[in-house]
Amino acid sequence: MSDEMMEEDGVIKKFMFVNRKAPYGTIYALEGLEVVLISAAFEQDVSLAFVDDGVFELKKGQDTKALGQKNFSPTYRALEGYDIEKLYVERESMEARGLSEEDLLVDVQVVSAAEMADLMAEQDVVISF
Amino acid sequence: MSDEMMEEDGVIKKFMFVNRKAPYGTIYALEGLEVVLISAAFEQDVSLAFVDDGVFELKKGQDTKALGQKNFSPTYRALEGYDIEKLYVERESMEARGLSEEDLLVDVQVVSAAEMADLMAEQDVVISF
Amino acid sequence: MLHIVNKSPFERNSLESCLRLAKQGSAVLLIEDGVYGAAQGSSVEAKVQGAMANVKVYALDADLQARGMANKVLDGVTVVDYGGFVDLVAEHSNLQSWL
Amino acid sequence: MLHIVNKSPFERNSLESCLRLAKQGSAVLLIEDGVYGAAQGSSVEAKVQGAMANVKVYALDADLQARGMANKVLDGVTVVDYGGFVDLVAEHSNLQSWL
Amino acid sequence: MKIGVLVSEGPYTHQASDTAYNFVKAALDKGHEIFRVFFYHDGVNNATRLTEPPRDDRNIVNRWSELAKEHKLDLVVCIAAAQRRGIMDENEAKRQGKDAHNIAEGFRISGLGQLVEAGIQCDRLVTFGD
Amino acid sequence: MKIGVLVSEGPYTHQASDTAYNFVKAALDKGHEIFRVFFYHDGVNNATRLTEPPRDDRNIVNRWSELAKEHKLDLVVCIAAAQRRGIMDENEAKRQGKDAHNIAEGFRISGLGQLVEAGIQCDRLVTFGD
Repeated sequence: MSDEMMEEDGVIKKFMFVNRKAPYGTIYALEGLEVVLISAAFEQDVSLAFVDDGVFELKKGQDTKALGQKNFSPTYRALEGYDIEKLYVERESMEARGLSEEDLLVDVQVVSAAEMADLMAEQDVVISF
Repeated sequence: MSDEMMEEDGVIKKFMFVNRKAPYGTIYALEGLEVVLISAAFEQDVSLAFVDDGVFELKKGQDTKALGQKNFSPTYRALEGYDIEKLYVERESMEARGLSEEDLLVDVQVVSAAEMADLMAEQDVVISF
Repeated sequence: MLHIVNKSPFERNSLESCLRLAKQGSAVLLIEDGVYGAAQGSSVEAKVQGAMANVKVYALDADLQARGMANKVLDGVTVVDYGGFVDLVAEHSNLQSWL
Repeated sequence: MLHIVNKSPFERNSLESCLRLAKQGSAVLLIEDGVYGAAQGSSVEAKVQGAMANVKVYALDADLQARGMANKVLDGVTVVDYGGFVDLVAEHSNLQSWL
Repeated sequence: MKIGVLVSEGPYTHQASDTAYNFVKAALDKGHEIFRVFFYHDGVNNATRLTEPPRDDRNIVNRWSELAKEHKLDLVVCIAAAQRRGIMDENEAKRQGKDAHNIAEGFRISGLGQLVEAGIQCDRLVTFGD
Repeated sequence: MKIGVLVSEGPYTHQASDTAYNFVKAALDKGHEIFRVFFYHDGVNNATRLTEPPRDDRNIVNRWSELAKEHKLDLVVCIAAAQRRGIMDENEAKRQGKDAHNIAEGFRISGLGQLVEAGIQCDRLVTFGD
């Protein structure tokens, strides 16, 4: 890592991590979250977007005992402790999946597709999982 | 391999290889074809189904020079030499992709979804790529 | 015939293709991300419910639970564990995974 | 903004999601299996043509040629080589790959 | 009943190997015979002994090795797919002039014919993939 | 312009690594700087020297190694993703008690911070995946 470099530069960029995959079926949601956690150390302007099946990452009540995988969903609730507080969920994706805000395990901002489009367009760096 | 075992048993099963993926974007079409070629040595009752994006495997005029991958589409024309002659294309999949029989590089039987469903249901072994 | 679908119907076309090509009387087992196809209130609910007139639909419990979807399963979908998965494979004379 | 789509619109939802979330005036580059979205006469033609009122659509030549689709490209889609891909990345101040 | 299994994706990235493992265990519990587990496509990546997952995660490779030992399972890795992806046993490494090999205990490398044979010999062949 | 590249899939199975390679070559041809190529998820599998593809096929790993040598590219493999999937260099192998390593020439293993840093330092970060 390069704390010195960052201090020298003092660059703060808008990073958006776009989550479009369901958890457990593939590793992208989990390994994506690992990038998010690391990014916290770099003091950038970080936001997370949950679009399409990415909304399922935030579903309450995940229980992976019978699956034999680790339940990583509590980590989303821990993001606040890393000063990562901008979590956006696209309403259209959520509703198409039969979910509502009460189904989600963490406080998020539910935004329309048009608002999400605006948020994406104003980023410097978008990384999609 | 086990030629002896096969002769002992004399089993002839109906094998169907279901191709549902476009070529080059992923390796499944190519590695699927390798299974098909091997299966010829076992003297089974082999057929190939092309459904969904698998239809694109048979598109005429593939030219992979700029891509830097090997063009494996001529192999479909060589299947006859391996006594693999049952190639079925689902009409609905073909038409949804804007293709017609003239777009295909090898002679196939174009069948309806209902006919394809019948063909699948009468197989002993279905392997999907 | 047993059809196995492991992909989310919102992301991929495999459930749709399976339902198009599954004959009347066959069984469809939803596993992995495929279990989202068994959820109530989604945009594919009507399609899945329509299909249940022709095919029997099952969903794998471990995958439903992992995804927090166990209490959202459509009426008429039979939930099975891994042992039930094995039984379905044994009971049907042939099967197909919709990869 | 440059949006990059690499999946077949018949298999996955990524082109659809991209078009839903791409702002007016942005560019959409189709690569790999994504180039099938640029084809004439398909079931997604109308959707792509409709989108071209709002966004500029590009397709990668090497991928079109490999798939035998180079002579089936919709009017209005701009075909680019890898150098053109690089130029698109450089010309837009930000970009997103729809994985 | 005699069951064959085809695993088409590598460990961790897709759930295929997990589901296959849980299926095989359940089938053995019910007294079925697992004729063979064949690893094809990226599935060959289940057969490397060099993985070191986080301590609080399952070890997919070791789990297969242990199940194979316990139940004398035949875990077969496709040679052509393995060469493309860098899975080598000692013989293959020698033959290809490689300075290392990485195959895990309980796996063997063989030809694609072993998959077709499983289709012929088994009552059922179940595929787990992407 | 300073460009970073993220490769999220392994060689051969998905086209991601091919497209990334062709993109990087074209960017270099146009005089851009490739700040770093970061390999994450199954992308770490691009970094094994044990692959042996068919003779009439491209060698994806060697191609990256050669390009790195020619242009002094920084090819970075994520350590956590590499451990999960069995990509090891000599140090890591020693540290993990493994009896072999498999990393190819021109690749180095490092942390995820290198990806975030690329996002900060580069004018553009382009992802190639599934």
